[in-house]
Amino acid sequence: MYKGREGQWAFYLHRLSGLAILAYFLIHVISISLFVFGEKIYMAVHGGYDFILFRLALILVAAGVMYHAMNGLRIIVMDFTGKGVAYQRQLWYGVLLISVVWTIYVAFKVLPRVAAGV
Amino acid sequence: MTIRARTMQDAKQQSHTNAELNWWIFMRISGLILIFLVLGHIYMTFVQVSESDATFDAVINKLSNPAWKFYDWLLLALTMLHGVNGARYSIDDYVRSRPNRAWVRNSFFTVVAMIFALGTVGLFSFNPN
Amino acid sequence: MNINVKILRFDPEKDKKQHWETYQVEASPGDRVLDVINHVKWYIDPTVTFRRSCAHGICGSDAMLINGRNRLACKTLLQDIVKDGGTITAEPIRGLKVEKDLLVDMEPFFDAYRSIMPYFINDDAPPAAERLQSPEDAERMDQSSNCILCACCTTSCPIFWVNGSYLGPASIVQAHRFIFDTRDAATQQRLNIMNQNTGVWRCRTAYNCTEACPRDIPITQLIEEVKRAVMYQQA
Amino acid sequence: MHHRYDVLVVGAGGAGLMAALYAAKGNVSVACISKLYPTRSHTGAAQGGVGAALGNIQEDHWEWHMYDTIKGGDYLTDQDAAEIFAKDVIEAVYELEHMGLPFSRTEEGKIAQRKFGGHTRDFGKAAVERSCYAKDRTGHMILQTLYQQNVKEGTTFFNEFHVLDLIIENGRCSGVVAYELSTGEIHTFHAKAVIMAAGGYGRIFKITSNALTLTGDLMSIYYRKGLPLEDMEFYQFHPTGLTKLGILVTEGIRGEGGILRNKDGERFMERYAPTLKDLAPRDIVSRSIYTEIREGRGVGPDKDAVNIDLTHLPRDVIENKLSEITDLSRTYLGLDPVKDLVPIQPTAHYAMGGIPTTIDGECIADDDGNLIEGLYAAGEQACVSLHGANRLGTNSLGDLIVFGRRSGVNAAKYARHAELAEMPEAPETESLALIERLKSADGSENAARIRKELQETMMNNVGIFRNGPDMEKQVEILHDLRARYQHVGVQDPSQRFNSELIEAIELGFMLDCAEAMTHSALNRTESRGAHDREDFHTRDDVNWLKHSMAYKDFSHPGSVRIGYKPVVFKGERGYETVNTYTPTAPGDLKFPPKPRTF
Ligand SMILES: Cc1cc2nc3c(=O)[nH]c(=O)nc-3n(C[C@H](O)[C@H](O)[C@H](O)COP(=O)(O)OP(=O)(O)OC[C@H]3O[C@@H](n4cnc5c(N)ncnc54)[C@H](O)[C@@H]3O)c2cc1C
Ligand code: HEM
Ligand code: SF4
Ligand code: F3S
Ligand code: FES
Repeated sequence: MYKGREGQWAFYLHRLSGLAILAYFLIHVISISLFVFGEKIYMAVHGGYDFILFRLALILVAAGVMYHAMNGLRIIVMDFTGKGVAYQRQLWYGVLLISVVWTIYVAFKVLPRVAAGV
Repeated sequence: MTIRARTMQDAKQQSHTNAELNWWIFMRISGLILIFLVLGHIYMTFVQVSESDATFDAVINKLSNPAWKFYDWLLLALTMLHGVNGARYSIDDYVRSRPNRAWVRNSFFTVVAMIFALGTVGLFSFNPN
Repeated sequence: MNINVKILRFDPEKDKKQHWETYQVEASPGDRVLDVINHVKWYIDPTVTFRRSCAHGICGSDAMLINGRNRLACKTLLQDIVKDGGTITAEPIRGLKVEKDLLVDMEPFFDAYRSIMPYFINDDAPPAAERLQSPEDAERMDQSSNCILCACCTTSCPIFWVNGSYLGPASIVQAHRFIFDTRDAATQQRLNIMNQNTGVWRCRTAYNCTEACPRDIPITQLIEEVKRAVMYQQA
Repeated sequence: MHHRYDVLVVGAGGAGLMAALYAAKGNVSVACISKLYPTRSHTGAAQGGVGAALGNIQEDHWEWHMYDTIKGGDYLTDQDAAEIFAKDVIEAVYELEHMGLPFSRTEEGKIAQRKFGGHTRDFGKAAVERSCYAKDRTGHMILQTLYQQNVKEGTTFFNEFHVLDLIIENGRCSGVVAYELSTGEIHTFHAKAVIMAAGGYGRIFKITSNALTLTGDLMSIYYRKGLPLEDMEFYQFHPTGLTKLGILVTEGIRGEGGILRNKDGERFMERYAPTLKDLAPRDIVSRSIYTEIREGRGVGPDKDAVNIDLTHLPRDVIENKLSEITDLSRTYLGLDPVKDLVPIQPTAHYAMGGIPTTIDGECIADDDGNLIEGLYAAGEQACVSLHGANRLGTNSLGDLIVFGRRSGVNAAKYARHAELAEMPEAPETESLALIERLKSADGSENAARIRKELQETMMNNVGIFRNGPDMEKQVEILHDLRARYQHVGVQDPSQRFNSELIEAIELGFMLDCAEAMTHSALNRTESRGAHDREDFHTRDDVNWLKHSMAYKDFSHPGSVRIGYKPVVFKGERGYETVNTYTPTAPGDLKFPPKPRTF
């Protein structure tokens, strides 16, 4: 593996998170749209949402979205200001920090519910 | 489309559209808007409430408000365009043989267009009664 | 000190695929990686093949993937990358066809270079003496004109590895050199070349290029400047 | 494979690229063959600048430049060459600017100039700003700019083609034979005119500022044909190379105010050159440094260096105007010129001698000035006798552009009218034999070892200070090395990119250059310019105001016959300049030899 530094990993993660969210999003749209076909089918599919692994994975999706969004902001700042390029490393650490804090917050909110089965 | 410009002439021929520039700008603008839409959506439907609260009735309730309808549709459309264009970048980068690329790209676009149609129809064919 | 030199070897006349070979070399910490590889070639295995010329980082011949990063072998000192008893690895730069050992086909790289019209264009009759240019305007070209076309940047770019049609950071740096030259008259054309699928828009700001440049050119910054220039031109 | 062009340029450094550009303007088909990618040529390493009397900072005149060049060359300079040069270089520099070269600028927006060793105002009164520079990477900019212009003009390049032989029959050159590195194939190039511009041969010395590829190939090829090499005893040691490595620290550093200091911190140049001090010509500064070292005032672990002191200069001068060398000393010595003294020692740098040419670049075949038809040379490898016994800093880049251009223009002019000469049957025979011998030799000797011994012994015996006994010893050593060279065998059997083979071939070329140099130096029993003999301390204008011409002596293998050629004082040859200046009548200006003090 090429020993790139922050920028390389920021890029790979951005791409990976973007594609992952896209995949989730497409599935999500399909499943939501199913209510066109009536409550039975909709609830049959949504019943699956109770599945524990799925709900844990959703935490990851939330994490990915936050990373992608914050790093997207970092990219925009870099694109339009010279300072953004100069401080790209610091910005990336900021992005990671926010993502981690957010993920913990989400987990903190969601995990008890998962455990309680609601 | 992604032909390598070998000479100045090639390059000139290829450079007559602003498509890539426009997409580039679109990614940034849509990204900015999506921050609010997507994070808001996640917060409201996942963090604040449980997924299992998204029952049929709950969805029906929410969508009876046109503002939410618009919110959801914007979310759907922007995310779709933003995500699909992002995926196109990746396809162009990783699928390097020309016939394969055309094939992968076209089938991907078709599937996404169908999902988009499904989503839109879903949103608007919805009638609270 | 004693170090191991691991070189990724490939001779198309006899090998099916690349393989590592390791040589033990006695060296001193102030030696350049190039000295060590030369030592291997001169006294241990003369078939080791690579390019080199100036030996002090000005000709751009000896870009290699050394210990996982693109660098010039002649501008990398052992003391900065290895300890006594340690190992250094040398691989050919990526994204270009390996011809033999550490030597790659540079033609695609120079093709991309040539496609951005890397030459001064101004058809107005020049004055008898020099064209005037303020020191500040001259300074605009300071960073970009420093490029020695070593390809360290382009071959460290994760986009270029997978997508050879990307013109690459080196070409963009060269374009920048002319785009921001107040005396040059072909800015529009070059911006148009940059404004395509294979141009600046493929850059995903991965910064590997900037980290790799042996001339310390802030490449990503220059690419961003070109992106903005294209945008404002079209606006 | 066989190719045919009107004009063929060998070498893609500053001289070769300039020649190719101007030959192409002459409406003939041109190709350029180079063993390196053009932008890898060593012209790119030149830092300081190119000297031209633009007078952008202070009043300056080409006559002053001409005088400095001649005096700097210790009066061995051909004065017609110096006159053409001093005039033409002004326009040539403007032309580079018009090609887009990003020069540094003065406040008014003109090309910036700075002081350089040996360049003075009013015939030696005081140092003058004459060196036009682009930061401290002028050579890099020249090389890039010229390559760019060639890309623009669509010049045909054969990159990584190694020229092995010139095809010369009956005093007429009809092409070259080259080895294609990527395939191992031999190509013959048939041409009406050939311009050689293959650079210097500093690699025969251990400590040198020259690239690993500067091995005197074309000089040796010329010499092997029984043709002369001129003034080979004059080899310049640049005073300031980074210790041990030889990497050049530009003279511009002294032009900007850097000071040489010995171990006591004394500014010793005040004792050797009271007027110009640190900016005296290179031969004088190099010798002064060596004298300091010999007398025990050196610095460093081996006391074999002196310091250059920049610490009194403003940080931004060091960081900006001298960024290149600041980077080099940080990278290689871990020293920061802003606050540290940087240890330097003289380094083998530039060949004043080489293939003798006329002021039009035509190659001279013998003492009487007969020419090889259709063969031209320019750049460091040629000897127009512009630099005489010692080149002034910045005059080489000027040489490349002035005489590169002249040879390009003249070769094209010649090629427009000339017929293609007959090619001999199988012109590649000798080159094939050379390769075959190296591939099949017993291999009991290692090329790298021989090269190392060559470099070390040349450094010790034919270096800055020379004397008869040492050089006679060196003659023996060269005999021995040459005998051992016969046993060098190439172990890499491959056809493609056989760099081991190339290095072995280059070693053969280097041995020739070393041989011509040693014999010429031994023969010249005086001290002049860069040629300093401990056993003949003074300049001897009565007996030695003449160029030496070294010929390979085929009747006694390994020895050299020396002939002579007069120094040109009056423009008796008659000439025209390429530019728009009206030339002064030939010989209007001449500078008779005077003692050389600075
Ligand atoms: C470190 C350094 C700093 C210098 N600074 C200055 C300065 O500030 N000012 C100044 O005036 N001068 C300076 N000089 C001197 C000047 O730069 C050189 O003398 C000059 O660049 C030589 O140019 P060239 O075109 O003759 O050869 P080069 O630039 O050396 O080019 C030689 C060309 O010949 C080709 N070649 C060689 N052999 C073969 C072969 N067998 N077959 C095919 N091709 C071949 C090579 O590929 C190359 O393209 C400096 C020199 C050095 C080394
Ligand atoms: C939430 C706010 C978002 C912001 C601020 C944002 C921002 C961005 C930006 C600026 C880019 C361009 C990257 C570049 O040019 O280097 C990008 C690329 C991308 N985005 Fe988003 N985005 C967001 C949401 C999403 C969503 C929800 C998806 C999924 C559907 C998504 C999928 C992608 C993909 C696949 C890419 C391409 C990645 C690449 O080419 O490397 N983005 N995003
Ligand atoms: S920009 Fe830097 S890394 Fe890239 S080719 Fe030029 S010098 Fe090499
Ligand atoms: S590594 Fe590549 S993606 Fe852009 S910032 Fe450099 S060119
Ligand atoms: S050998 Fe010239 S850059 Fe390394």
